[in-house]
Amino acid sequence: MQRTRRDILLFMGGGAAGAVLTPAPWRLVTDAALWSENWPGVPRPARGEITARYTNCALCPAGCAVRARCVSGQPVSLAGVPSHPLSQGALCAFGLTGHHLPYHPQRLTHGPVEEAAAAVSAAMAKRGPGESVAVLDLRPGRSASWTYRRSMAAVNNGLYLAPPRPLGGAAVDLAKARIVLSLGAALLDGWGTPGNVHAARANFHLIQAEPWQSPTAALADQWLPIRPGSEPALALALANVLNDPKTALSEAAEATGLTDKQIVELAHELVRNGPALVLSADDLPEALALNQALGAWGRTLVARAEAPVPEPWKKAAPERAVASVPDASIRVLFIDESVPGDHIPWSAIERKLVRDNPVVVTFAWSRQGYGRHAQFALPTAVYPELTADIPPAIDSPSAAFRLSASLMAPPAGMVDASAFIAKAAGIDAANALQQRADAIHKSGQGTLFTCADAKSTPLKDVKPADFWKALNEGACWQSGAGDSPAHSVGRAGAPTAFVGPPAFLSSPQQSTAFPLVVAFSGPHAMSLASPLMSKLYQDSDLRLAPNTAALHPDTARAAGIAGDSRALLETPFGRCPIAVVPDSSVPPGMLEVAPGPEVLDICGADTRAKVVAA
Amino acid sequence: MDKEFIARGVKRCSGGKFLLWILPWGAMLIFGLYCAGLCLVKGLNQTNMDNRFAFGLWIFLDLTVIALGAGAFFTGFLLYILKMKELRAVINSAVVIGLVCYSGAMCALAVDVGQPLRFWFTFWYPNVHSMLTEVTFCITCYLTVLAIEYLPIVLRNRKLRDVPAFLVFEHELHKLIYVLAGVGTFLSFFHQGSLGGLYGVLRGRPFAFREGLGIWPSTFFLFILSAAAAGPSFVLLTSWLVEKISNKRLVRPAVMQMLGRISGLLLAVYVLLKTIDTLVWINRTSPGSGFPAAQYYAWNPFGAWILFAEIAVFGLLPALILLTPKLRARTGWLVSAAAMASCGVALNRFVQTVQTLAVPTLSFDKFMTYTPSWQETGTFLAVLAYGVIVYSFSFRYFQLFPDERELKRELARPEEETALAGRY
Amino acid sequence: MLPWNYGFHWTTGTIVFMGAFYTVVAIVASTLIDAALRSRRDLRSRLVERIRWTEDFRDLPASSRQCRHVLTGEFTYRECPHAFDCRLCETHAKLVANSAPVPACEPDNDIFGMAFPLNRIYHRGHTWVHAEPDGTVTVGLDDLGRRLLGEPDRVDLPQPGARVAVNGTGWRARKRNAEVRILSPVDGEIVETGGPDAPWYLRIRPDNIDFRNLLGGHEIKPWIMREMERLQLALSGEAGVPTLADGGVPVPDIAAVYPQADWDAVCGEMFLEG
Amino acid sequence: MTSNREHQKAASRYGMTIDLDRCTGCGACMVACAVENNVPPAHEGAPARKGVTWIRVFKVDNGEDYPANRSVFVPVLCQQCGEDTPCVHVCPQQAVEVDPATGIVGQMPERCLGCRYCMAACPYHARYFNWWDPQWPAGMEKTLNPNVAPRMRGVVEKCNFCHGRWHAAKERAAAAGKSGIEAGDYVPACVESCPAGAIRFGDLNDSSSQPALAAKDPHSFRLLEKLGTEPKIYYHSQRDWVRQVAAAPKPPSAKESARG
Repeated sequence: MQRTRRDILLFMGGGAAGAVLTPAPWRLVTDAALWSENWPGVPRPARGEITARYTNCALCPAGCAVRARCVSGQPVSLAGVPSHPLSQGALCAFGLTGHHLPYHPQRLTHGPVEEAAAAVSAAMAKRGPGESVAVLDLRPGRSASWTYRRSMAAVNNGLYLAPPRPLGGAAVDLAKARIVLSLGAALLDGWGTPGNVHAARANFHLIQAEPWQSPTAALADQWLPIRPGSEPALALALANVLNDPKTALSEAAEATGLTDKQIVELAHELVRNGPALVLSADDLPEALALNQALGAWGRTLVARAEAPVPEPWKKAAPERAVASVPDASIRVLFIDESVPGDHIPWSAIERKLVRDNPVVVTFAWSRQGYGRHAQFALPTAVYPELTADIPPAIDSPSAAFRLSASLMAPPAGMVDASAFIAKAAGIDAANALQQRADAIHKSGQGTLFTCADAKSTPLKDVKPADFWKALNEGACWQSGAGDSPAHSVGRAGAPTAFVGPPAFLSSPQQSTAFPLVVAFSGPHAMSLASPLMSKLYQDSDLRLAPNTAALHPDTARAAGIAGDSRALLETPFGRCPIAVVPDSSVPPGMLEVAPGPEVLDICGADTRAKVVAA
Repeated sequence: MDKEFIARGVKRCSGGKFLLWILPWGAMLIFGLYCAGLCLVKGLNQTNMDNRFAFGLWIFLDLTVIALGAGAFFTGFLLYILKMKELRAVINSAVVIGLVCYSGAMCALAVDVGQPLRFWFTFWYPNVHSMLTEVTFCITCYLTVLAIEYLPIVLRNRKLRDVPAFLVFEHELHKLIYVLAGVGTFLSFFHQGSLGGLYGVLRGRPFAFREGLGIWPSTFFLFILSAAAAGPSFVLLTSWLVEKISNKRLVRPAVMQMLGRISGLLLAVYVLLKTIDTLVWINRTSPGSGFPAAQYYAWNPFGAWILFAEIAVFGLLPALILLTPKLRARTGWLVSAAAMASCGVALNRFVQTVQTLAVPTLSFDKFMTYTPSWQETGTFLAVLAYGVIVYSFSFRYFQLFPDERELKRELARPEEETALAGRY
Repeated sequence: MLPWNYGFHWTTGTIVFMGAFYTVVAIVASTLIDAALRSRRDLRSRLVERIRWTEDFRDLPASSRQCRHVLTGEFTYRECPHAFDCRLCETHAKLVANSAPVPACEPDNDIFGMAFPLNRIYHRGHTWVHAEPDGTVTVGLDDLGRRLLGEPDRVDLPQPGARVAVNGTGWRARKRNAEVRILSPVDGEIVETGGPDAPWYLRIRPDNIDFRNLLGGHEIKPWIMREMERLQLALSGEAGVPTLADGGVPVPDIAAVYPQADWDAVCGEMFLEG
Repeated sequence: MTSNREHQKAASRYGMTIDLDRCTGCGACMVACAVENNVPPAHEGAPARKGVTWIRVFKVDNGEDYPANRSVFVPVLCQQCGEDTPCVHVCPQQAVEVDPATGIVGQMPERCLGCRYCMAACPYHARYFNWWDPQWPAGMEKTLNPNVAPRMRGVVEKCNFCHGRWHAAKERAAAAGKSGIEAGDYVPACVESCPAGAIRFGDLNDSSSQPALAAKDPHSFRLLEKLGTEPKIYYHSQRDWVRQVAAAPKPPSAKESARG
């Protein structure tokens, strides 16, 4: 029969109508919902081969072992390594987000390298008498530190400066302790190796003597809320009670706000439930004295062991404290802050520099460090880009050697601090790490823990090449218990007697000028951590935001500050603006402050401060 | 210029004067649209709402205007279903009010959701257990119905009706209007209720949670009742306002009082049930979920006064006034009572939305306060301005008050008497 | 929403809910469609004029909707249920049947000084009908109507051959701001058109000779008196308007006397337009 | 879809126990969660209540003034309610569902309209709205987890026990030819990351699992138990005053800590 156009149209129309009665078009509409997920500005995560790689966290001296989940080589998440002998599989908030640091908005990307080198050699050449060249190493004990010491030994009048070692460089054997008196040490909040502390926690009774209720105090078996700044007095009193039960305690009681009876009780408790251990926030000589009196030495406190070093390295400059350097004497100063370390207020450092244009070169990955004050801020690789070794943590009684192995290539133009300084000093420090590794292997002591298979093998059974390879895959070398003491640092023994009362107790006029005792809330690094840490201080109020201080409402009122507001923080070293939040859990006369770069410039160990309304 | 659009025999102000009246509202509308635009383009971060205060000014606005707009369905119900002929005098006005309120609420909602482009999801994947689904469906349908009911009012415009098609369609549609009135009543009944249910079902918010009949918490019925009570009051109030602003007599006092009486009657019943419900809640529901009711009112500024104000001051009081013929007869009392009733329902919606969210549920959570951002407020004002403008135009060009002409004449009766006296 | 959609469950809830929803949609839609179809039908069968009148009639004030038998005093108050089309009205028929034949009253050419010849019958929209010997009827404006429009500014007459319907538009007239439709008193076809100056406006061949809807004889006087009342009302409605001059004898051009009156309103009122 | 029936037919009911006597408030769980689930850093200048933290650690104190003041850290995440889950039946478009296989309350961002009704419904404030489009510092988007799609602005999200990990575990199990996921084979990021081991995870249907045991512990409690939402997160503390955090809030007689 004849088909007209009309028939065709009819057929198509009918088909369309029929189609509407089938699920097909409706399903199509439904799927449109999924298309609406594509939204401008929302990044799509890259896919790729997923691998696990191992390294050790370089963000603090603990150096916890890390398993990195990588997508085609790029680390996308970090986790601990279960059953690791040192870190027990734990990783703190900073460690968990370490892989974000290379993308930190404050990352230092380029610097005047040649200019710095030129300026340095020039300044070193025309040094006046008594003017020194110095390296400030904020993370002493690394192989790089040895390079610095060797370099400084090579130049005349060269100084190697480092922050004082806690407990005079002794190491703590938490596993042996049955009772721990912590004088404000953040034992459960970043002290030592978190995994190790938590593992040992069940076995000791924790007494936290601290003016404010820090996270540690909140979880301690016993919290002694003592007067702000009276930790030394308490330690001293306890030590004296142990040495001579008839000591008069009225002064100490007055200072701490405890009763004589409490102090005596505490002293007895420490002896009764020993082995005891005393820790303190700012490294207090009184605490050492107390440890001594408690006979902690050799039991819960041991000399810190370090992995063997090559013989030629031993010709090195001694480690000195910044304070011990005469003022206005440093002509050239290198500061290595490529890895987060201890902090010394800039004002304390500045005092040591010569008045007429000293040369200060900082090696940092972030724009927020000392670079803000130096002429030359040179960019360095940052964890997890760099490859560096991590000295044993304070709570590892045995010597240990492990690398923070590079998980990703650093961007172009990064400077290697040790190479730069060695060059300036004219010594050769190429592949120091491998030399160290060989030295260790030569000693043939200890065991090697490899992460991938979680196995420990005696070092004797490992070939040198395999050893080096393993180290670069996050393996950890540990000296065995029975091994002859490797190279050890710090004082071998304890002070025989305690000398002099703590400074601030004897200088009342200062404490009236600056009535508030500063306590840092949380680790210093908060402002230099992953942007994701904002979850802790901005998206929630778990932590104080950097450059924020918490005050007891009464203290705030006394300073003329009402509610949340801005204010000025003032210390003997200077002043800086901060945000203030009233918090009734902070004791009067104390300031809980979250450090940011500005605050750190003017606050150091046991600083006193005052807050004035902005 | 627009004379031929204005109905025969009614006075309207000059075009210029009208423009002057519209201008400020227009400005407000434009500013508001800008604010809404910001919220749509930049996202809801423009508002001061947050994860705790997930609802804010807008939801309060929606609930309130929809409650006040209930006059449309209820008047329609009384007129077309219960055949209360007198209400013909206000039905058109009521329909316009309803349309304005509902469309306004819809616009506010469109800005309020995070992904407006996905509005159709609710229809596509409806979760029939959600009160919000019920609300969305009913309101959309009812808005359509209102639009259809509005159509005749528009088509009766003097100029438009000259077009035969319009005239005829209007005529035929008007014959069937009672069907729409019925449907509208059904829909309103449900979405007003569901709006109440919205909060009543929140077992996680003991402040709002209520037990009820079957799947419907008590608030379901209370909202219907309060809306039905407030609706007529609001119609009354607007009629009075329009009379004052346009300086004309538009509605017979008898009708006004009738509205008042109906409103008062329902309000009284509402207050009674609300009181019972509150007592049950205080003594049973709330403690049952571990929340002693007294504590809610310990968080300032929302003390017990708010409960008292809601039930006694803005509920019982106006009800009594409206039910007392003597007072009802006095315009002053009548209108202020109507105003109070309207405020009462607004306050109730405020408590439901804002106080519910402000009161903490976790022991370690804080009592939250919230002040809308200027973008939010602007959007709010836009809805207001939109309403005024639409109503003004409707009043100018359409017959919102059929009695207007006769009242105009009655106004002139005295002279007429004398005039005729001369003749016999 | 649909059974083959993701997340659709055949639960009672869904069935009830969606059932209700679709029912509502169906009802609303069918209402609209029904209205549309009906209007299409109306347009087809030329009911527009009738509908327009019904609508207008509904809008008239109650006082203007009074039954003719109220004029003659048989009722005190009765609104016309048939939009002034007495041909459909049983009551009218009954009353006419029962009422005693009214004595043919003497010609009274002067009601308030206006001429209402008794050989004509009148529509309440102020038109008269006069039966011509040739079976056609002539239609014109009655005296009051003429005085209302005075000298009209414009008059639009329909073309001969066009159809007119009772109460539908007869012709259009304009006076000042008044734009009025003069209602046709009869159904029929226009044979010839006159105008304001001619003795009549339209000559119509009526479809039927059923003029029951028109007034005549003794009804005229009370009707006109009533009309004067309404005029009075309409005028007094206009603020600041004085009442009729000299005890109510309308001048040939009333509009001229009330320059400031809304003449549109007045005429609309008097010519029974909404 | 009341999960009442799900109870019986649920293959497993995953739950969690959090030991408040171990939690040091270090925040590891919060950042680990954000890393795992591609939650962006806080938006510039955003207030706390506009942030997205699937698990949020509250510092809670006993309301006393110093030195009587005592505080504890309480991690709050979606409590995975098991009985007429408040958020499920309020969602107008089935964007929230209880997975019968796992008992996990799942949120489908791609179906979410952003009406935030579920947030009003949740007594634990465990639901979060994306007030901004997610933004990462330049380059940092390279570190996003490929198993989880970042959410756009205007939708609600919340903890789903790291659903991505559950899928991965399921695939591994299937690849290994196992019938189901073995205990310990699937743990959410927060559990894995807690340095103090305060968070334990397991299947409540498996009587040997940590949560199942905790459910019977007299020192265990759940938040706002009286609401009858049957949360699957069990908290634990030996300290009596700490267990009071489970109850309804006290009227604000005691002065509030600004950082409560």
